[in-house]
Amino acid sequence: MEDIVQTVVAKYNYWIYITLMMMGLYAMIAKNNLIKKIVGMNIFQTAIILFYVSIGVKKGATIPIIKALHGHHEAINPAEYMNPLPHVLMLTAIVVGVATLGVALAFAIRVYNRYNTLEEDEILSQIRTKTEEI
Amino acid sequence: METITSIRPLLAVLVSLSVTPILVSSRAPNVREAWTFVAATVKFLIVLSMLPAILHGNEIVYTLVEFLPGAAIKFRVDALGMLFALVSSSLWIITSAYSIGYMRGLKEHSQTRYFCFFAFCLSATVGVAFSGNLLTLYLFYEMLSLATYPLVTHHQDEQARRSGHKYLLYIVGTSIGFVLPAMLISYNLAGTLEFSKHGFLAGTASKPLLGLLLFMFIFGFAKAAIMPLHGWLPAAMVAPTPVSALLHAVAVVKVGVFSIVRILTGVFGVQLLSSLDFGTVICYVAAFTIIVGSLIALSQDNLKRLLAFSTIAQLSYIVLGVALLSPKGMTGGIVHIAMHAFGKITLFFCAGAIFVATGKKNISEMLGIGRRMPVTMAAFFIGALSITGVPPCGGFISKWYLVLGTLQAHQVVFLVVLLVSSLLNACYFMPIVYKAFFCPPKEAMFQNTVQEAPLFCVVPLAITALISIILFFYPQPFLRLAIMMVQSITGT
Amino acid sequence: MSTQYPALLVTIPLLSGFVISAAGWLNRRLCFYIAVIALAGSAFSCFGVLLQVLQEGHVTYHLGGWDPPWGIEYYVDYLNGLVLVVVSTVALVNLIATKRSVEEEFQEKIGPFYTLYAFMVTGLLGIVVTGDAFNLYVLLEITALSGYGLLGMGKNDRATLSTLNYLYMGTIGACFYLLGIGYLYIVTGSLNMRDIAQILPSLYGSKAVLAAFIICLVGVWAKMAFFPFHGWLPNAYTHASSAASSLIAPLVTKVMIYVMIRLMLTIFTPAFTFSVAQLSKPVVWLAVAAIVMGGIFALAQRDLKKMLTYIIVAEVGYMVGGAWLGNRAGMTGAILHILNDALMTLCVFLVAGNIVYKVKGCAFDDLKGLMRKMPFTMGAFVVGALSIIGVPPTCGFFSKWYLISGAIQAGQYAFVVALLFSSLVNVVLFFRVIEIGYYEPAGSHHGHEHHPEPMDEAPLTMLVPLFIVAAGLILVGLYTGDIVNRIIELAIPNGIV
Amino acid sequence: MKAIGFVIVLLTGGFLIYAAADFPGWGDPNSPASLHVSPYYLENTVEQTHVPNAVTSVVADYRGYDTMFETTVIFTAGVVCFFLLRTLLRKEPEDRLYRHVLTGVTIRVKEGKLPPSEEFERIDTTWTPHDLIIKTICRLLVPFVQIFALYVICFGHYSPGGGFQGGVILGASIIVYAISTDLRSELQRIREKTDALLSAFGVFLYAGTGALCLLLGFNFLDYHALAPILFVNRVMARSHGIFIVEVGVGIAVMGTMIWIYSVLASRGHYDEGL
Repeated sequence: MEDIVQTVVAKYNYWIYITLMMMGLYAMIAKNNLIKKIVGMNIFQTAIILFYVSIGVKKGATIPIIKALHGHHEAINPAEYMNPLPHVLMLTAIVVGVATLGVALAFAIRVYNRYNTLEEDEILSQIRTKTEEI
Repeated sequence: METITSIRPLLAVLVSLSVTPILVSSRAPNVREAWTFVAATVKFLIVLSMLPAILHGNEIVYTLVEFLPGAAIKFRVDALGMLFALVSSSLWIITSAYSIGYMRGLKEHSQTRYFCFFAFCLSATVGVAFSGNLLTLYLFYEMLSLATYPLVTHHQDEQARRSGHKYLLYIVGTSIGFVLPAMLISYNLAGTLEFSKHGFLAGTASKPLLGLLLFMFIFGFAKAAIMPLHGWLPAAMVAPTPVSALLHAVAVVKVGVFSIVRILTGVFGVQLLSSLDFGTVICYVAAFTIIVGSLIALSQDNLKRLLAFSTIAQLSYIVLGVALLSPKGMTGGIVHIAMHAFGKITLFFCAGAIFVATGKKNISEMLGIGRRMPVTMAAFFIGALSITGVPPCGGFISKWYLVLGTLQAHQVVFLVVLLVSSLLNACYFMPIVYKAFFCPPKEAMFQNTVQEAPLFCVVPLAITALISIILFFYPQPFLRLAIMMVQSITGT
Repeated sequence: MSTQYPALLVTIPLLSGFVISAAGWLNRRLCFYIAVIALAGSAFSCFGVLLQVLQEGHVTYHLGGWDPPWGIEYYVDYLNGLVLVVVSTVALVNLIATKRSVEEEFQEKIGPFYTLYAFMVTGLLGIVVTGDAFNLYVLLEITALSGYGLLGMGKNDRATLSTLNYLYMGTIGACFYLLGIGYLYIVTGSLNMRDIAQILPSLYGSKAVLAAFIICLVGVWAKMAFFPFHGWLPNAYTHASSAASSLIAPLVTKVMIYVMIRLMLTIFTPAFTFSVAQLSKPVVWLAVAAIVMGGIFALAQRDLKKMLTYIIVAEVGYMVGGAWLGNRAGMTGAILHILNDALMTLCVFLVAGNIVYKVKGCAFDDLKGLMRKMPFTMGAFVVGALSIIGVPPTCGFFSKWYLISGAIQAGQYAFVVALLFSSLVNVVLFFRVIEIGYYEPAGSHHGHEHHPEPMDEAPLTMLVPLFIVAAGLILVGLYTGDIVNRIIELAIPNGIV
Repeated sequence: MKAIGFVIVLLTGGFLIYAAADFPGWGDPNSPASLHVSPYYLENTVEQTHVPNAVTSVVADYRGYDTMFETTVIFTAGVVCFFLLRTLLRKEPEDRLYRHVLTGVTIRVKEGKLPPSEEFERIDTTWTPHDLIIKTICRLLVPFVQIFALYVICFGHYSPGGGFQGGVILGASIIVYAISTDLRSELQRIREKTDALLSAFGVFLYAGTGALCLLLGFNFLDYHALAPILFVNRVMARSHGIFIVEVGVGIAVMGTMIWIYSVLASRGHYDEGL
C-alpha cells in the first residue's frame, strides 16, 4: 500500500495533465456552443503543453541558461540545468495553439454571420429546414 | 511443335481498336462504313496469315507486359484460339455489311457510336481468343462486357435502360464476384496463371477447394448463359439485330463458353477433372440447361427471344461436349462453336431482315411470309436445319461427334438428352418454316408480291446460309483445328 | 546542387508561398505563375531524389549541419521517395487544371488561395520527407491549417460549419499524435525516427511504448478519417470549392496512410507492430467496417461529389486493412494503392470540378445528358470509374489484386469479401452515374434523327490535365510490375515475411 | 451526446493513466529524456554557438528548421483568417455616426460620408464615451512596452526571451493602442497592406537566411555559411545567424498578431472594430 501511494505522489504531474486533457476532450465532444468547444480545444492543447514541460524538470536544477562565470574550459554539468528540449517543443505547440484558436474564432464569426447563432443544434435545424425548401 | 514469337496476335487485336478514331473523325457515313470494312478484312487477313503456322502444330506467342512471374498480358495462339478467332473475324465482315443495310433501313440514330463500339467488341473477342493466360483473358472479358453495354442499350429508352441494368448485374457482377477471387485463389495456389496443356491446378489444393474454384469459374463466366445465370440474354434482345446477331449469337456468348473451355482444359486439365469426376457434374448442369432452354424456346412468340433461348441451349451443347472428357465429345463441342455460329447468325439475320422489311417481330404475325420473302425464309430454313443438326448442314457434324463422344464416355443419359433436344429444336423451328411457306392462302397475311429486305441485308444472310451448307461437305479448317486441340490436350 | 534536393523540394514551395502572398497584394496575375514554377521545381527535385534513392538505397540530409539525434534529419528511402513523386505531380497537375475555376470562384482573393495552396503542398511534402517525429507534427499542423483555409472558403454556406467540425477532429488527431510522440520521448529520450527505432527494442515490454503506439495510431486515424473517426470527411470535402477538394481529397488521406505505414515499419519495427501489439485482427475488422459502411452510404447519396467522398472513406479502409494484414502482399497492395488511389481520386474529382465549372452543380439531376454535352470529360470519368471498380488495364485492378491475395494468404476472408462487395457496389455507383449521363434528358423523346444538343465542353486548360491523369491511370496499371519490383519490394523491410 | 462524451473521456482517461505507470517520476534527474539527447545541447551550446541560453540556441539553431515551420504556421493562420473573413468588396456601410467635437452631439448619416473636417469626428456604432484616463495611460505606456519588446528580442541570447515573445509584445502594444482609441486610427498607423507584407517579410527573412546558407554551399539553415559574409569566425556566425532569425520571427509574429486581431475585431470589414 505504501509504495502505491509513493508512486502516485511521485508522478502527480501526469495525473494533472490527464485530468486537464479529459476536461478539454469532454468539452469538445459534449458541449453544444461552438465557443465552448473552442475553449475545450484550448484546454486540451494546454494540457499537452503542461505534460511536455513537466518532462524537462530536474530536481535541484536551474533554468537552462549557462552561467558566464564557468569560464571557457571547465566542463558544464548537465545535471545542474533543466532539460531545454521540451521547452523548445512547447514553444511550437503554444504557437500552434494560438494559430488554431485564431482560425477557429474566424470560423465561428463566419458561422455567426451566416446563421446568427452559435448553438450547434439550432444551426443544424436551420440547415435541415433550408435543405427541405430546395 | 515449336513456339514462334511474333507480334501478329497483338496486331490482330489492335487493328479494330486503332480504327475507332478514324470512324469518329470521318464525316460521311460511307467513309465510315468503308473504314469498318477495311478494318474487318485486315483483321481477318492477319488471323488467316497465322493459320498455316497453327495447322503445322506450332504456337505463336507474344508477351506485352510482365507484371508478376505468372501473370502478364501475354498472347498465345493455339488451335482452339485460332478456331474461335477465325469464326468471329470472318463473321465480322459479313455482319458489318449487314448492319449497314439494317441501320440505314431503320435510320437508326448515333451510328458512329454503334460502329466504334462494335469495333471495340471485336478487338476484345479476338483478345480473349488469343489470350495466353487467365489474367489476359479476364482483361479482355471485362473489356468486352463494358464495350457491349452501349450496344445493348442502343435505343436509349426505358426498356433499354432496364435490360442494361440486368445485363450489367449478371455479367459484370458475376465476373467481379466469382472470377476475380477464383483467379486470385488459383494464382496463390499455383503461383502462375498460364494455360498449360494439362492445367496448372493439378495437385495444388484439396478436392472441396478445387470444387469451389470450379463452381466459381463456371458460374463466374455468366456470358456462357448457363442456367440460372441466363436471364441477361433474352433481355439483351432489345439491342438492334446485328448486335444480337454477331454478339449474342457469336461473339459475347462464345466468349463465355470459350473461357469455360479454357478453364476446363487449360486451368484444371482433363486428367484432374476425370480423377475428381467433376466432369459428370458439369455435364448434368449443361444437360439441365439444354432441356429447360429448349422447352422455354417452344413457348416463345417473339422470334428473337426464341432464338435467344435456342442459343442458351446450344451453348450448353459445347459445355456438355467438353465436360464429357472423351476425345470425340470434346472435338464435337469445339467444332460446335463454329457450326452453331454460322447457323445461328443466319437465323438472326433473317429475323432482322423480316423486321426491316415488314416491321413484324412475333412469329404469330409471320404467317405466309415465305411468299413475300422467299430468299430470307429459305436461308432461315437452312439455318434451322443446321441448328437441329440435320445432314445437309454443318450442324450435323458437331452433333455427330457429340453423340459419339457420349458413347465413348459411356454416358447414355447424355445421349438421350442430345436426341431429345434435337427433337425439341425441330419442334420449335419447323412450324415457323411450315407456316411461312405452306399456310393456306386465306390466312396469309402477305400478298404474293416479292418484297425482300434491302440488298445489304439479304446478301449476307444468303452467304452465311451457303457457308453452313459448305461446312457440311468441307468442314476442314474447323474440324482439323478441333482434332488438333483435342490431341494436344488428351495426348492421344 | 543535386545533394540539396531533399531540402529544395520543401523550401521552394515554402518560399514561393511568401512571394505569392506578397504578389497577391501587388499584382494578382503573377500568383498562378509563381505557384506553377515553384511546384514544377519541387516536382523536379522530387524526381531527382527518387533517382538518387534508386541508385544509393536511401538519402539522408542533415538540416542546419547538425548530426541526427541532435539536429533534424531528412531520411528518404524507397517508400517516401515514391510518395514524394506522387504528391508533387498530383499537386502540379491539379494546380494547372483548376486555374480557370479558381479565377472564377475567388476573383479578388487569388493571392491568399495560392499561398495556402503552396503551404499545403509544402506541408505534405515535408511530412513525407522528414525523418524527425516532431518535425512531422509541425508539418501536420501546416497541412491542417491550410486545409481548413482552403476547405472553409467553399461556395455554399455549409462549408464553414463542416470545416469547423473538421477543425475539431483534426486538432484532436494532431494532439493525440503529439501526445504519442511525447510518450515516446519520455521513454526513449530522442525524437529522431531511426534513433527511436534503435532504442525501442529493449523497451518492448513496457506499457508506455504500447500506449504510445496506440495513441499515435488513433491520432493518425482521426486525421485520415478511418472508420470510427470518418464523420467529418464527407461534409468537409463536398461543400468545399472544386479546386480545393480536388487538391485535398487525393492527397491528405494518402499522406496520412504513409505516416501510419512509417509508424508501423520504421519507428515501431514490424517485429513490434505485428507480434507484440496484437492489433492486426481488430484493425482489419475496422477496415472491413469502413469499406462496407463507405459503400452503403455512397449508395444513398444523390450528389456526385458526396458519393465520391464516401468512396474515399472506403478506399482508406482498403489501405489500412491492407497494411495491417501483416504479410508482404498486403503491404505491397497498401503502398501501391496509395499511388493508384491518389491518381484515381484526382481524375474523378477533376471531372467533378469540370462539371461544376460548366453546369454549376453536380447533383445527379444536373448530370442528365452529359455524355453528349461533355463527351471528353465523361470519357475520363469512365476511365476513372473503371479504375476504382478495378477493371484490368487500369491501375485500380492491380492494387486490388495484391490486397486480395494478401488477405487470402493471411486468412482474413472477411477482408476479401469486403473488397469484392466494395467492387460490386462501385460498379452500381458508377454505372448509375454513367447511365444518367448516357440517357438523354427525360424531356427529349426517342426520335430517330433528333438534333443532339451542342457540345459545350470544359476549356482546354481543364481537359488536357484530365487526359494526362486518365492516361496515367492506364500507364501506371501497365507498369505495375516495374513499380512493384524496383520500388515497393525494397520499401518493405524484411521483417515481414 | 453528453453520454458518449462521458464514456469516451473515461475510456481515454483510464487508458492514459494505465499507460503512465511506466513513466519516470516527476523531476527525476536520470530519466531517459534528460540523459539521451539534451545533455549534448547543454554541454555544447556555449562553445558551438556562443549563446548561453540553451533554449534559444536549440530553438533557432539545433532545431531551427522546426521553428521556421512554426513561423509559417503563424503566418498561415494570418492568411487563413484574412482569406475567410475579409470582404474586399467596397459595399458602403448602411449608416455612419459622427460626433460634433465641441457640443458632443452625435448625428447619423445614411449611406453617405461627411467630408473630413475638424469639428466632426467619426465614431463607431458600438461607441462608448471616451475615457481620458485610459487614453492617456495607453499613450504613455505604448512606447515603453515597445522598447521592452525590442529588449526581449535582442537579449534572447542571454536572458529568457526571443523572437516569439518579443514579437507578441510588440503586437500587443499596437493592439492596446487600437483598443484604447479605435480600430480606424490604428489602421492609419499600420495599413493593412503594410501589415500583411511585414509578416510575409518576417518569415521570408527567416527562410531566406536558410536559403542563403543553401546557396553558399552548406546545408539548409547551416549558419557556418554566413561566416565569410559577416566577417566573423564560425561560432560567432552561428550566434549572429540566430539573432537574424530571431528578428525575422519577431517581425513576423508582430505583423501576424496585428493582422489577425484587425480581421477578427472588425469581422473583415476593416472599418469599425472592437
